[in-house]
Amino acid sequence: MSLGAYLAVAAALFVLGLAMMIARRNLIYILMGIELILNAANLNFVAFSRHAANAGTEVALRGQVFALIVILLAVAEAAVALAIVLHVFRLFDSIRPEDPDLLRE
Amino acid sequence: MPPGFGHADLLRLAAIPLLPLVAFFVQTLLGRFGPRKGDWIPVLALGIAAVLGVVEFGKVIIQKPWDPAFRAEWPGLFDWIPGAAGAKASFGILYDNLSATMTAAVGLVAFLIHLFSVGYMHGDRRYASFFAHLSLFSFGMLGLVLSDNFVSFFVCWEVMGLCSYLLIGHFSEKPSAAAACKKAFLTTRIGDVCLFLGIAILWTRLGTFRFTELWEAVPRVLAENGGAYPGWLVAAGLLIFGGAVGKSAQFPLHVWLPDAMEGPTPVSAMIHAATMVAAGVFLTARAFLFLSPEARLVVALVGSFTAIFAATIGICQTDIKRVLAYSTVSQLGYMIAGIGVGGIAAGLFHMITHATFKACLFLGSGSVIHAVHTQEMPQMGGLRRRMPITYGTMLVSTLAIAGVPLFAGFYSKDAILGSVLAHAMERRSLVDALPAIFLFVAAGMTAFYMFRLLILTFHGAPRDRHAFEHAHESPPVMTIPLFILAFFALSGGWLFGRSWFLQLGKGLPGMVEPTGHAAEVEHEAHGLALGGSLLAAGLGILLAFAFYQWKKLSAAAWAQRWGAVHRCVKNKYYVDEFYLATVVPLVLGLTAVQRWFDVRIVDGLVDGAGALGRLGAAISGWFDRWVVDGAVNLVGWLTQLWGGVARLFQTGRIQTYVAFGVAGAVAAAALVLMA
Amino acid sequence: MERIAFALFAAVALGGGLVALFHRSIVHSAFALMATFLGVSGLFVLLGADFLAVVQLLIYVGGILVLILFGLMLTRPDPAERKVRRVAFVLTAVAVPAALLVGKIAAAGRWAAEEGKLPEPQPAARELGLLFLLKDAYLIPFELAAFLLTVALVGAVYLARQTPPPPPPEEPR
Amino acid sequence: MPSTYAEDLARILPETVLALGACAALVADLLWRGRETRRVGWIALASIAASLLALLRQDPAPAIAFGMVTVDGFGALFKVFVAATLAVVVLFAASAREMPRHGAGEFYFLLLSAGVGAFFLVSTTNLLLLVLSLETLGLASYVLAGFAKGDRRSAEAALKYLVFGAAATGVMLFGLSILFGLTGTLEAREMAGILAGKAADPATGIALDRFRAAGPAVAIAVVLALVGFGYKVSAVPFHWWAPDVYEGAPTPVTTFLAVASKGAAFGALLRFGAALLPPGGGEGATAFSGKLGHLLALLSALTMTFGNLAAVRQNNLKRLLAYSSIAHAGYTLMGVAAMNPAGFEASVFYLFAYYFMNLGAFGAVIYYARSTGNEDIGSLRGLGWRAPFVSVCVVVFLISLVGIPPSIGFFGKYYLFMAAWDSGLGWLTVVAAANAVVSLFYYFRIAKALYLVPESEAVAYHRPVPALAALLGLLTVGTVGLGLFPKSILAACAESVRLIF
Amino acid sequence: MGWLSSIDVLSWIVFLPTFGALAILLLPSAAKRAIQRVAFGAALLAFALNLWVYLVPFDRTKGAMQLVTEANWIPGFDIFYRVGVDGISLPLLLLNTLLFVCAVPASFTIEKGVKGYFALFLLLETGVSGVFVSLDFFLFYVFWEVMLLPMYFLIGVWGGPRREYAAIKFFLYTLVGSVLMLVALVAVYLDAQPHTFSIPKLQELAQRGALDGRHLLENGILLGLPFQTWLFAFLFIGFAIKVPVFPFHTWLPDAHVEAPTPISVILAGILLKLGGYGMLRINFPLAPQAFHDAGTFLAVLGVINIVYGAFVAMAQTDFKKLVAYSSVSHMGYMLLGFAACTTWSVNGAMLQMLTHGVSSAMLFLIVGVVYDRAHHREIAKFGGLSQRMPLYFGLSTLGIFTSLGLPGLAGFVSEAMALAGSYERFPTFVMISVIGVVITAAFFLWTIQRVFLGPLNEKYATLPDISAREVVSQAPLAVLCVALGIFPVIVLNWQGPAIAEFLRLLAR
Repeated sequence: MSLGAYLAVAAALFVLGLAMMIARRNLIYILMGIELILNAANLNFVAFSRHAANAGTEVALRGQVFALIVILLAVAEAAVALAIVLHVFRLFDSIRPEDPDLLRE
Repeated sequence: MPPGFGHADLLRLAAIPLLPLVAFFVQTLLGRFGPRKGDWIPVLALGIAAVLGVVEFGKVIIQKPWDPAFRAEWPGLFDWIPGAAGAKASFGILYDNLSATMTAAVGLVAFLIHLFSVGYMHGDRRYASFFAHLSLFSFGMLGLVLSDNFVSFFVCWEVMGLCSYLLIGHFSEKPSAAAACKKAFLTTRIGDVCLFLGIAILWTRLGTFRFTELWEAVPRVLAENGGAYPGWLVAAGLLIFGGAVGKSAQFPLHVWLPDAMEGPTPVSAMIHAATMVAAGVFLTARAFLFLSPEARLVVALVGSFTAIFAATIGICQTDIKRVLAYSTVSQLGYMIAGIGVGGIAAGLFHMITHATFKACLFLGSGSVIHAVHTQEMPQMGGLRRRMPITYGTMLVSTLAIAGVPLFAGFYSKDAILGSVLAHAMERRSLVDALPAIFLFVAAGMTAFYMFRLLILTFHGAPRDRHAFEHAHESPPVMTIPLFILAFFALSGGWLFGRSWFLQLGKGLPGMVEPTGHAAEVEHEAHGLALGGSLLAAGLGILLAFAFYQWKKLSAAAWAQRWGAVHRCVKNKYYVDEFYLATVVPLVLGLTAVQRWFDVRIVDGLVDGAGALGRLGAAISGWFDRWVVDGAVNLVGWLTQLWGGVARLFQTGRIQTYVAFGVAGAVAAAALVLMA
Repeated sequence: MERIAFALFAAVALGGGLVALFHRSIVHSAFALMATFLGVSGLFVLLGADFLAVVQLLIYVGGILVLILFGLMLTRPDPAERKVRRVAFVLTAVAVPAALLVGKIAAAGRWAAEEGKLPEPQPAARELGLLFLLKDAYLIPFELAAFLLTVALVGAVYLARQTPPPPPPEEPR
Repeated sequence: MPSTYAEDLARILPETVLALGACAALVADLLWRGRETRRVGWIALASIAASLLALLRQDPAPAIAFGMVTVDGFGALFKVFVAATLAVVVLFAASAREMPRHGAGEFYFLLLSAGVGAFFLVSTTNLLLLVLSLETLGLASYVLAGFAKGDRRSAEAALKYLVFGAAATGVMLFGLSILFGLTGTLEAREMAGILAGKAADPATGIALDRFRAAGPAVAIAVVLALVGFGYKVSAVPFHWWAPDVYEGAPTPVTTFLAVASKGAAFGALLRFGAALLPPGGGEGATAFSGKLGHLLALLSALTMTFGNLAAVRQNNLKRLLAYSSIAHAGYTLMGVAAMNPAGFEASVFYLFAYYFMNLGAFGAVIYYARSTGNEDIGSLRGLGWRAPFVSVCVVVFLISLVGIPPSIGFFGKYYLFMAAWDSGLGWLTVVAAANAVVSLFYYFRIAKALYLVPESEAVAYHRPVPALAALLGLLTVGTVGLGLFPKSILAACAESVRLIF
Repeated sequence: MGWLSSIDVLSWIVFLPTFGALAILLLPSAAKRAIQRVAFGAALLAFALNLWVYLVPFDRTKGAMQLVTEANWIPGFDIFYRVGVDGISLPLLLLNTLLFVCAVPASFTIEKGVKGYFALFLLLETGVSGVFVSLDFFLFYVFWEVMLLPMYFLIGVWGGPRREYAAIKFFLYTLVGSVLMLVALVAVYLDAQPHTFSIPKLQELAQRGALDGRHLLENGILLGLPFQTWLFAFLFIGFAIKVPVFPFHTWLPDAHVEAPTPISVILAGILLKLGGYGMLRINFPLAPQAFHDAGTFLAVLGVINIVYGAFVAMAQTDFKKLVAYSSVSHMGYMLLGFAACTTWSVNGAMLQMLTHGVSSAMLFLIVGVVYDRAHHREIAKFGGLSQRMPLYFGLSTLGIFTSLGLPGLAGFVSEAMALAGSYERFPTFVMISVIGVVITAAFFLWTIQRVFLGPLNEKYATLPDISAREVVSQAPLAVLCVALGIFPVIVLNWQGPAIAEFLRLLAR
């Protein structure tokens, strides 16, 4: 397969993630959207990594290392995000993203 | 520098204006603490100045007898505004026949007025400052006549404006006085700015302020311009004359002078006789060379119209000082008109004689007012017996102003009438004849109203018994000046006057000696004028007596004795009736129209400058509030609006934020891709 | 064969994403998301990153997704969420093709000279692990990632911990 | 010359000390069962001081530790900046109204952890480390924003920060992945050569001017990466979170976000900008640099204008300062947009100016909020007469914020104006100048409330905590003194910027 | 800090008040007397030093800068601490220090926050003095801005009922002006080759035509207009706001009316002059070409100021506002004089700044006297005050007649020189301007009539005459009103060579 195909899939995932963050009326969806975006980036990194497969181990694996770290990062982020969402839910008694709007112009 | 005039003369001449100035400062700062509230300081200063003036004048006459070209000049005594050679403004002294005469006359009259005030103002609340201002006033006039350039001239000119303001407003608690002083200053100031502009034009074009240099430059300019006056010079001349119109109370800026009567009587005397109004005439004479022929005609017309115009008003005034005031306006018209037609000497001559008898008249009226505490003539009458000295001196002065032969006014008025008549006969056009017509008619009216004044005040039976009982002759400090002034009113014409002024006139810049046909015409005119003026004066006096002294009965007797005036005799009653039925309403009507014009239009223009200003200011204020401030507020409002837009974005919803962020990123990417 | 595999995994990933985005039920969406993760994991395998694929499975499916489900259970789904906004449709309809296009363009520019099949993958799982031990390679990211996890843990615990209701904030009067 | 393990460790000593300090604070609090809040604070302060000490004792020669941590003067400058902010925040936390009683250990732990993230952020050109440090800083900040647990506004702030931050970092990550793909390396310094075609792509061995060959891809990648920075420095249009979060978060946290987090993000932006687009990078690079400069200039103009205009309407002090800090980000971006050393220097200098005046302003907010019980401008009525010392300091800060001499804010603005104009952005200078006028509108509402309005009796006078007062005094002296004699800071800025180019 | 050791007499004049302010800050708030004494002492000392400089070391035959001190301030930025005076700045500096001395006794009525008041007051003096002695554009700007804040608070805190509005309006207007100046400052610096802020050097560059924007813009053209035009416009607006020139004048009446008396004195007496000084020192010499092109435009503005200001003044019912608007009118002469650019007109314009500084300061003190007693300033509600307060009446008359340009008093010389000097170039405008002269006389006299003359308003029958303290404030000004009218050489001789130098810089 060509590199472009992977990139296209990643781009599509990225957009889906963004759309999910913007369009759905549930904080949980926003968390899912973030994961989608991170996945898209990871797909890119791995694809590029493969693309450099012939350039020696260190170079060839840079992308994979990055992806690995990003996965760790996603975990951390998910944990904090969930904690915050639960915290908000507790205080506002709502899971809708538009409900916390005490702070506005 | 003429021989015989040196440093000592400079010192003496400089002392003449400076003494009153020093007196002013001393009196202002210390006067009130001194004995007699310091009144002796200005009196002393003026006395010395007057003596110096007379001494120097005598020296001119003796050392340089009848030399028309006499001129002593000390330029640059005090550098006021330094600058490149010609551009600087400095004070200096120009002492020629004209200033010599003026210095002596002004000094003397001013001194007498000071003296008179000691008695008249006795017990006044602002006695000390009155003398200070009076002294400054004298400084202004003396400095003005000795000025060698337009700058110092203008400074003194304005100083007089200030003094007139302060002195007219002396009784400032009277609203009418407060209004009058403002009116005087403002009206004259309109003239002043004209004068200023005129000076500015001359200075810009010719590069100097000094009279002598300017006089030398004008022929050069004329030569360059083919003998004709260039436009700027015409403008400059007229503008300078504008200054004279204001100061000398010529139509249409005459309105301040009658109101100036609100000041104490010595002030009126000062303004009407020695200073202020004379300054305008003096200026016109000094600036005669800058006046183009057309401008001179304008001058003559303005003057003559003012003369008749004021005279008609003077006829129906009952306030003694107002009559005198209009009389002054009228007489000033004579002077101006005389200068306008080229009779500079005549105009100046009249100014000097007028100064003496008008001062006397004012001081006399002051004496009367002092005695009866009213200015209304209908409440007087018969005072002759109570105040013989006042009556006598005033009689002399009235005779002088009326133009009775041997009295001073006769000679000077005759000279003017001769000049205007000559002018009319030479030019032979209606416009050029108008001054003559006006002035002759006015001459008759002058005699009429002046005698009317005299008769109503001093003759007949007392109309107010109470006032009469309390009236008494004034103290010597007031009567002595009257005597002196009356003496000059009596003798001023023949003592030194006529011939002196004829000589003086020859030396004035811009004077042209008539030759050939013109000389003949002039001679002829003067002959005619003599008769005409006598006739006018006689008629006026007679009418006055007929109407006010003898009433109807006496009028008949008068008609019999003077058969020569047959027609008048024959129409004795008819004249009376005519006067009552037609002339009076006519004159009254005319006066009313003039008054109306005066009050509504001229006063309206001057006083109403305020109203006009307020209107303009209201518009400006509106502009200020709505447009200029509005722009500022608009900015604030726009900022607020922007804030509103911001609020539209800042919804408080996180998803919107993300959406906006994404949109922003897309836009940014698009921008970079497109660029 | 690779083509088919790619198509399959890509379809699973994208399809999962689409379903997750549009499905009315959040629970369904969560499971659709699992499909996406699986698909991406498959793509990783195709790209020769076997180790990563496993990690993806373990962490995403086993960790993150579980976390999300916990979240679902601990909160109360909103009945209004049953309606999916039209916005999402529009966004997707416009943006996904645009993204594909842009991705294609981007790729074309960079890789125009060498378009074609990707090079063969190298067996890399061991090397990947070893890389982290090299001083000049990924020691610091590794350490920092660990620290980051600690931070996340402390933070999450702090927020999630049920403290006794805090005393009313001291309001100075 | 390869360095030894020990040397490298020594190079990251400041970060290590800070991280250990964070842990120590956490553990100590646990051991003391949350009863010794103050002591925990001292521990935090001590570790910051130790970290600073380590920083100052560092070998000044630039070096790279562990292959990706750049240790140089530029980083040190920003670390000092961050550490100094941290110290101030610790002090603020001691006197802030809205800090919860419990959780001091967590607070200081998270705060110092965020500091560790910021430290790494300003000392790397490596994409991986960039992402990691950004996330460390971010995650800690999210929680910190929501630290006032009972407060709904605080929770909302945390949520908003989280969502926007996660989205922005996600987008940035995607952009970085493309950048990586284009060059095959994670090191920005190497990328510059590869992109410009001066060095071979490690993946393919081909040297190609990719600015020209792959222009759109580079552009998209860079713009997406910029989103992450833009969000962190709160530049329009990625600033949306900022007002809400700044308002909702506890004031010390807001201070941290507005000063340290933003400053560190600017440091990273400058470092990456300089590394990625060094001057003389070739034709394509220069053209791209120009384009990017214009984009940044536009963002700068938008940011300052929006920030200022929006601030005009605010009545809440914190929110007002939030918008003002957006506006100041706009000003700082002016120097970045200049895309040359002079511009970068100006930006760095302005950050220092920003440090003094903004910390001062936030400190005053904390003090006033304690006195009045809220953060409304209206409740400051006549407080200037009751609290003269603090209020005089505030006026000095306001002067500096508007940019009136003699204050550091003025010189910073002047420097930015000059740098911008010198690189052909005259229009931006004019826009910025106009903005300075607008900013007067709202800054001086504070001064007006303090002095011009009659006093309100309802407000009790609280003597400020001595430490806070001393701090404000110090900041005031700095604001004026460094405004008059900016020589020392200028030299440091110039030196540090020289290092990254 | 090296320059501190080489500090010179001018710097002492500038910074003495600052030290005074610091000393005041160290005094306890309760020690009002001590604070007042320190303020008076500092102001007096600065004035004495200044007078000494005026009389002794200053060589008035030279047009060049004198007593120049230069020290590197911010190295690397070509920013120097560079001070010096010439015949243009020295008289203004002297006026400034004098007015501050006069304003201190007038401030003794201030009750609220005395400490803050005098500290800001002295700080203000430093700012103003600094502007006059600065030879470095950057330093000039810094001092220019230093004035802003004290003024804001002095109006805003110690002002009248609408002080907030007035203060912010003042601040906003002036800040707009200074921001424009800042932009110009940056542009000039960048365009000058070699880069410099030295005002004399910049002037020389501009005179050679080297300040044409070619180093900054393509062909020195921006949006179709040459760089010089832009430069001129930016600087001019900056300074015109301060003057204030129509239509930027609306801040002035508000600020004046709301400000406490001594601050009005400073504001009218010296702050307005800064605008004119800035034009003379920086605006015109730095953009000579544009200045010549804009001559007529400037003259029109000047005439508008004269006539419009006078008319608006006439419409005022508030004594203080009337005086404020009269300032607008008076500054028009200055602008007209500058625009005409002849020896006389510029000399007159410069002198106008000084004489107006004296007369308007005096008028504001006069208004303050009556306001302190009657607690209002409605002209129409007074009347006949001259009967109860003769000394006050005398001083007022002097001030008013100076202001309306009576020969022999200060105002006349300057107005006459400005008008006569301008006639050469703008005859028509001068003709129109004299309307302003008449109207000025009209409203001032009308004011005298309504306030001082006429029957006494019984409400004010018990007003005490002017006190010794108030006389102390006004006496120096009164003396100057007369002295400058009779001996204008005490300024003209000083400024002449410097103005010749200025005209040389502007020669085509």
